[in-house]
Amino acid sequence: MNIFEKSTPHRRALMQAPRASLKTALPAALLRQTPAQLPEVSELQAVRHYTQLSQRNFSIDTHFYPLGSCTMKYNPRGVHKIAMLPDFLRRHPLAPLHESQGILQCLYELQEILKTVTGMSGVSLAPMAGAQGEFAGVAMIRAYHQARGDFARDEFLVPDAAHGTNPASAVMCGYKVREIPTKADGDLDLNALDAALSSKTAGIMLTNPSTLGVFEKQIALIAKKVHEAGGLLYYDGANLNAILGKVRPGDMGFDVMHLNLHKTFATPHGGGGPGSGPVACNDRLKPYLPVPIVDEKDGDYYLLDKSHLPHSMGRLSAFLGNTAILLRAYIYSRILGREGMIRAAEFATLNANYLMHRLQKAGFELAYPKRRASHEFIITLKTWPKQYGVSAMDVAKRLLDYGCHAPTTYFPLLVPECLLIEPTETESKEALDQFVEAMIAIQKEAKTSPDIILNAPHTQPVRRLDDVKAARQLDLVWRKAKPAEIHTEKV
Amino acid sequence: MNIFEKSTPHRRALMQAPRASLKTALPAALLRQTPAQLPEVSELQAVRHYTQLSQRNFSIDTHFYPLGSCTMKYNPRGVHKIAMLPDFLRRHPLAPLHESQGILQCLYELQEILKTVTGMSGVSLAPMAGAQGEFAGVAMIRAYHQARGDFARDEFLVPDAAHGTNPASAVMCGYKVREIPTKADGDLDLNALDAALSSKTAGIMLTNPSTLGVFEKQIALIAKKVHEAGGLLYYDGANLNAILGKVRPGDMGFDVMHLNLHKTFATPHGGGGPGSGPVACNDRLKPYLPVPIVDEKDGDYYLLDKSHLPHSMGRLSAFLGNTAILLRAYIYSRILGREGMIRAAEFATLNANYLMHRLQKAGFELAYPKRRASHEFIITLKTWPKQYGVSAMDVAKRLLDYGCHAPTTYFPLLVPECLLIEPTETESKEALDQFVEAMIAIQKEAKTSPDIILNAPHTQPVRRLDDVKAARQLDLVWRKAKPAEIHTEKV
Amino acid sequence: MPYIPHTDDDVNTLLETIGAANIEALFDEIPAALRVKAGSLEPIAAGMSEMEITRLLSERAALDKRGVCFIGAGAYEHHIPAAVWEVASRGEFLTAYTPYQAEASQGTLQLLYEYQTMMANLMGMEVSNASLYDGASALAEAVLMAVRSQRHNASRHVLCAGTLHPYYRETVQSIVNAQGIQLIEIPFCKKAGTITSDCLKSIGCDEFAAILIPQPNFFGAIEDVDFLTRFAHAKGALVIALVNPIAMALLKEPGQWGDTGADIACGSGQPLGIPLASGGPYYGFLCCKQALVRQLPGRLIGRTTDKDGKTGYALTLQAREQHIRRSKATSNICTNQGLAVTASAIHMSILGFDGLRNVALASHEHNQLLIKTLTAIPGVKRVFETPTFHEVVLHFDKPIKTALNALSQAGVQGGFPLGNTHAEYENCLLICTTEMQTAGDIQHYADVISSL
Amino acid sequence: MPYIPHTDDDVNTLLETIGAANIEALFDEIPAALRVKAGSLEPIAAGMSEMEITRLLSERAALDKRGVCFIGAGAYEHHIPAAVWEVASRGEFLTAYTPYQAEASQGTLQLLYEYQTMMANLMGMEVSNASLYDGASALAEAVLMAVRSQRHNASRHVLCAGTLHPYYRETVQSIVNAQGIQLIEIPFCKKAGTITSDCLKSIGCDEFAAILIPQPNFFGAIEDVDFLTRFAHAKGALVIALVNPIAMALLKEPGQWGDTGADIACGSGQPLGIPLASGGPYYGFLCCKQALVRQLPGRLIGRTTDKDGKTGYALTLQAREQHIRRSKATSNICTNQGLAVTASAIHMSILGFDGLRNVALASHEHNQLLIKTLTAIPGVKRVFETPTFHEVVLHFDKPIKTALNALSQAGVQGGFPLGNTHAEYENCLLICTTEMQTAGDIQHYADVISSL
Ligand SMILES: Cc1ncc(COP(=O)(O)O)c(C=O)c1O
Ligand SMILES: Cc1ncc(COP(=O)(O)O)c(C=O)c1O
Repeated sequence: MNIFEKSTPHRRALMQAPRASLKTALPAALLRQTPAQLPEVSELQAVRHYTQLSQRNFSIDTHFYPLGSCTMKYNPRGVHKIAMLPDFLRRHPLAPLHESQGILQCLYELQEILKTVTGMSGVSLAPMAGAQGEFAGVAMIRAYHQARGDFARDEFLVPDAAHGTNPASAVMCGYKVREIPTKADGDLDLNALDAALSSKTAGIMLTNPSTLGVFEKQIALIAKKVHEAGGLLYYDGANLNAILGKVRPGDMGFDVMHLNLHKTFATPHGGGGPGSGPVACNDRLKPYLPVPIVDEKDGDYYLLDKSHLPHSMGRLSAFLGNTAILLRAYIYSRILGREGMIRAAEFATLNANYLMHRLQKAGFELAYPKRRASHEFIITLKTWPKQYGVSAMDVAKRLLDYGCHAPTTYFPLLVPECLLIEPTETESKEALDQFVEAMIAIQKEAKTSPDIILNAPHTQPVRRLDDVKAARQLDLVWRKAKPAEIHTEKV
Repeated sequence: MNIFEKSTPHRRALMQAPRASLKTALPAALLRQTPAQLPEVSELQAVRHYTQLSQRNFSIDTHFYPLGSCTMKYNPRGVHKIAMLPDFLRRHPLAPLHESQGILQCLYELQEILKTVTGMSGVSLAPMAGAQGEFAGVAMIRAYHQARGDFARDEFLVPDAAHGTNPASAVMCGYKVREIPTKADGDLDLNALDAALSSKTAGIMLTNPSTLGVFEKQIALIAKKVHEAGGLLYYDGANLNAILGKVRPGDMGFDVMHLNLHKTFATPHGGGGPGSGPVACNDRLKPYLPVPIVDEKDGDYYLLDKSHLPHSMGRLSAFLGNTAILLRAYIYSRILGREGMIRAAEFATLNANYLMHRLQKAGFELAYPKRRASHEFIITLKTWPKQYGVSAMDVAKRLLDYGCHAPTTYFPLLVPECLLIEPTETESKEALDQFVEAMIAIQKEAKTSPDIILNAPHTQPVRRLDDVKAARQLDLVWRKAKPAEIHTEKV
Repeated sequence: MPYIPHTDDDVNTLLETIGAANIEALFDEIPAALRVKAGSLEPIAAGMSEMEITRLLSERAALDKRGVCFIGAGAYEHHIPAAVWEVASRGEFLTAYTPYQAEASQGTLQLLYEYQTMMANLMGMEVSNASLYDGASALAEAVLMAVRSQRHNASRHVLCAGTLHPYYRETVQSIVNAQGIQLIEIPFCKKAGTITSDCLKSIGCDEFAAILIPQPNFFGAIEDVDFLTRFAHAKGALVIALVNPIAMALLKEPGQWGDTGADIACGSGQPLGIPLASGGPYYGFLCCKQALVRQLPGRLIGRTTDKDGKTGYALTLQAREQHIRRSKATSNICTNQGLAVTASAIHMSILGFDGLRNVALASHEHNQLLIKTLTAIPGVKRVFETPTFHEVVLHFDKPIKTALNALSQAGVQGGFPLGNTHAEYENCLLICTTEMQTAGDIQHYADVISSL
Repeated sequence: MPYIPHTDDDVNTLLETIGAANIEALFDEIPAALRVKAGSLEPIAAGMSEMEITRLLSERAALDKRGVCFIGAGAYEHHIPAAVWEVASRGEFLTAYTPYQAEASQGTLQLLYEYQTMMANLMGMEVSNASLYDGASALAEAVLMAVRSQRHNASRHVLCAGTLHPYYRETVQSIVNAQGIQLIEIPFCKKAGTITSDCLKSIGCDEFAAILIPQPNFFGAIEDVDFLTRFAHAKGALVIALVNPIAMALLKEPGQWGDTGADIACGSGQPLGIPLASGGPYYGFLCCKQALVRQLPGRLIGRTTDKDGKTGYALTLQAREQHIRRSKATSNICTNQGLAVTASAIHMSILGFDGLRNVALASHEHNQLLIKTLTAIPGVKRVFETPTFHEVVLHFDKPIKTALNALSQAGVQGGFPLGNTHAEYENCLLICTTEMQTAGDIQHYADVISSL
């Protein structure tokens, strides 16, 4: 039952609401005429309903969650709790500076930390997730070219392995996208790159390690080529966890990048955000960073806006981005410190390589068997549909029955029937071993009783859902008039 | 798997611990020689383990919980959150008074509120649960008699319907217990009372409404009789929710009582406490109240101890009892205010009577069909064992499958196969109706397919547990050496 | 190691299985020349224990402690029932990813579906998405969406009320400019503080794809939304409503504007249970008419059934999104503001419409009381004459800095200095009231001003 | 209505079903003469909204705000990992009742079983119960239990170290007196601050059921527990160890005292993850030898199996308890401190033994540093010479009040004035350190004292 089906007309929980006189002198024409249909439940009913709903989720706090490209590491509770201190929560974003030094110092120091780990010289915390960071970065590149009077560059290069946000962000910045293919070993096809580069090239977007789970070894050469063609390099920082303190985007030749703090810096993903996607850049692009930016003078912290940075690509939100997420990332980075960051990369990589080897030994096919795993790696079940009639999606669903969240499926698009697996550094050997055992068990099932996989999941609140119906008989908003649904929730 | 089975030798989560030098100058003979076997898990493992465990509980936040005599009403989250304010949590119990006025004012005002709702003139917040309140109250009566030089009174009267804590508390105070039987209509047998009263009678312990769910109508007469015999009356306040603002123990003739703040005042029960059981009394017994007590002078709050109250029955804990629970009760009482308290009694009673009537109509046998329900009532399944081979305990287990916590079973002891049902005021009509439907369904099952009841529960993490084995093959502490257990937790 | 469970034994076993000599070997594909130079990370301090960071950050938080807040300007302090974040912070909501595996994410999915329903109902619109980043970026997406969906109107001009929040305007511009979309500002009436019919005459742009109407507007004033909606619809343009959702419990909802309602409604969901928290995370909501649903950016949750016919929920119309459609997606948005919406859904459930209405009325009542109390002080006067909801612009005959400092000393954050964004209103404050202040707080404010 | 869901329609339907004219009619069995008189409840204020009470109580909490705490004396401020209470406060733990329905309470039951294991292991004892109210009342129960289980020793005398916390002593007395049990105090050595062999000579009581040994004792000093244990065992008495559980990560655990270990170990579980919170809720732990288990008061959780042979947990040996055995129960305790124990189990899991040991060592190190730093100041000296764990008694040559006030001004709570409980130590402070203070804090303390 949904919360509306649990509602009763005129039910109230008035201790939460102020006692207003319920009168207004405003003219009737300006006023709402009919109440909105919102839930009418007691506080207990609401608490019970949403507590029960929460139990219908997998999460890091309850399950191993090796979702590739998503870095589902432990979200420390201490970080969350500190960020929820009443004094932090109550501060208004436009509070006067002298009543804001605590938070501004945190944000300033976070900027400095991000500069250091990325090898960049400028940072703006404004973008509210990775995709907005990409947009900001590409817009900075655009502003750079235009500032130089170079209006001809209207193409952005994006590898075929790239995350969907990359081409989408480039398009939102007004660019045409050219896809660059990947070679069989997982590195970029340099011939194709050469063919694509021209005076129309504004830049290229790259992830390294790529979404294929391998480190692009030719990166220095790629940077050289793109720069020589007059383009700039954008680094998609979604995979930064793999290389923290090992190699820095700035040192690899990238001009601008974003970081996914909700991945690398462990801010909780909240069932779909909020995240935070600060952009970092080198000197060349600093003038174009989005505002506001925190600056410091004589121990006083303050905000830079367009009046200080006239060339800025602009503002990305009403205030300063997802501030309390930034605060969480700051706290996490202070707990880790420099050694801790390096350790994150090391143990994330160790776990991924271990898992990769164990699965390979168990008979699973690696997409890039000759390569080291970075913090993640890909197995392909491309033989399974023919052999067993079982797809990667079926395996994903069956994993849920074994108490593991599924890896990322069908991404990157160029590897057929792929599972992109990222265990992260905070998972124990035991958790990895259990995953391997589940995979082996499913492999056995595929051979002996594929139906059990095809009909999975069996242990979740619902069985396989009808996605086609969801799209065809679009039902986005609950309406009372709808035909009564069949209730089968009771035993 | 338990947390020890998930442990790995030498696993650490060191960001929580200070960096100590691990050296001490203390002589070796004083030191521990071998480490204690405690869990060795990461913070994530601990969080995941206990989060998963929590999901294996019924609770008010997830289920209707009509446990008679326990007043499982909604525990407002706002109350909990305020009590968890860092400044409240960090205050040391022995902090100087000038740094303690905030909390002391709350406690003082709580004392005043409790005096008013009980109709008593003195209150001590010291007892840490109902049973300790009983002990304190009976000890006060003892102190009273002894102060008068009356050492002959060594008997305490307790109705057979009383909660087990009542006789146990009287015995802990050094009294012999005499049980007084109940009449068929649920009221006390006055003839038996007359027979029991004597110059040996120190007092009587009564609940009203009694644990039979009915209001003892003869209470004024009982009070008169006991007082005339030289005894005093103790009121077990577990059922106060039923009469808040309707009738007061002090007005009924009781001399001393406790309140269960974890029932009437909605402090969460925490899977077995902490509770809080303040004692309230009339002028006669005030000198004997346990210490400390909060007092006020010219707007300054301070604590009274034995030096101020030399006749006090003494101290019951190292400090001031379950202070933060008292704080919760205070907050709750301020939110409710006087009208809210009366409403609690009214709607608790309304819900109980509604449920009683619906169940009666559905064919369930009431233990006291001629009486109003108070905030709770009893049905008896005494015909079921013979008729269907099904016991009250079986029905209790089957209710779990229907998503309802079971009512209290087999208490009070004098009603065979009883279910003591207390819905509380915070449950909606829908929740009550669902319970009735579940009971009707079980009734039908009893007739048609009793096995399903006898084998219940079917939907819980475990099936019916072997209590006899638990007691016979006592296993209270996990030891590694134990034979590997059978794991059947996977699908 | 902080948060890392590996024992020495574990490390050895893992390396053995891999066949690597040490962890460093796992990074051997990274060209040596690119590797981090020794000492590069030195500027970052060594790690701290949770105990140490808790103390440090508690001290910093205390630095920003303050009294009663009269600042609004796009972020509003309302009471949030404790249950909201206590439940929203449950690990299962907090630490889940985007619900790609629907069967293992029914909690989040059903909640988001319920949220979509609540928000659509509150706005009087047919559909709602499951969130965008914040109010300002949601407005930018609304503009992109409006232009994109105007098949019979090729204009890339969008009319924008001059009474729009200036930071919203800046944000929209940063985002839509690259796509050649131009915002045309409608100057506001200096007397009314709103867009009047006279203002429309001066625009000099007859072809436009959409109009953008804030309600209440940046100055707290209530726009004549019916008139503006009819005006735009008559020109074949779409109407984008930017509204405060709390105000919609009192003022006419977008679905009822003009004759056929606004086409798109958006705004900041912050007033619905999200703490101020220095500016975020908030969330942007975006609702529209059913006809526009395929142009709607962001996640959508649909109700469907499972193999057994049982109700369930799943992400739907994913073909609009970047992870499927890539460069042809309606937007690049991926991670959005799920947790904030989780809180909002719980918030609306606990308050119900009546609760929200009480909040709106109390905020409005306090606004009326504040105006009455402050304008009774010589030298304080209203700047605009249109009725206001819960914010108002007042002019002071003293330098704003002096007033604000005195208020700050007295534990009051007095408001937003309008001169910061509108140079011509130098000695003006934009002052906000909600249900959070008491009559005593307002009197206290007045007392401080009187004593200057 | 606050928390009450009934609509007018609901009320009518319910009353109709019952057949009552109004709610008042449901109270018609209460004799009219007893009914509350009009106005009796007037002294109680009207209700407040959550918003109002939050503001009021936040103000009160702020009144009690303070700086660095050097007070111990039975309640100790340690760092509590945030995860502890975040998980313990989950609704399923917080709002469940005592786990009477085992199948629907496996979460709480398994956790309590794990707690019993942890506590038994930390104490080096065979069994542990699932909690008592607090350390002092647990000690009282230990005394009752010891006397009860001495079948061959009819003595109702119990020896009690004079170094016991005075509030503990008072509590034990209130509780055991009624059963005719007498505490015989062993005076402590004024030089050592502990019970030495000389002290035992002066007792004049040779028959006693048990001895009660605090470790560390009230003055922070470490008792010679082996000697005292052997002494008591030689007399056929039981040994009750009252210990600080954190100290047991460093000092010899009760199970190893003397030749055969203490018989009963108890104390306050507060240092294991429970906030100071003005004194409670804390919890009392109680462990004993297996042979005494049937005399152990309080809940016990046993591991067992279900119908399918699957492991499960249930309350066991309930025949000891009041709800079954009534007047013959081992104790009257019913509701105990489940939630506090829940937090403690999570706390111990996160810290592990090494973590606890680090806490113990850091607390002890700070104690050593504090002694060194403060006694370097002229006029400050140690009172007792026995080594201490994390508390120490220092004598000042100035009035304690002056020192404490100066410290308070400087944001320091300087300690517990020993004169409050021991008149003969008027100008002495009992000062506690844990891992929470820094070396800087200790220096700050010293600076304030030096400047007096
Ligand atoms: C490789 C890659 N790039 C970009 C993104 C987009 O980041 P966000 O979801 O924060 O917008 C993601 C995350 O989903 C990603 O995995
Ligand atoms: C009637 C009655 N009396 C006394 C008690 C004892 O209260 P407590 O559990 O708080 O010790 C209870 C609670 O279980 C009870 O129901």
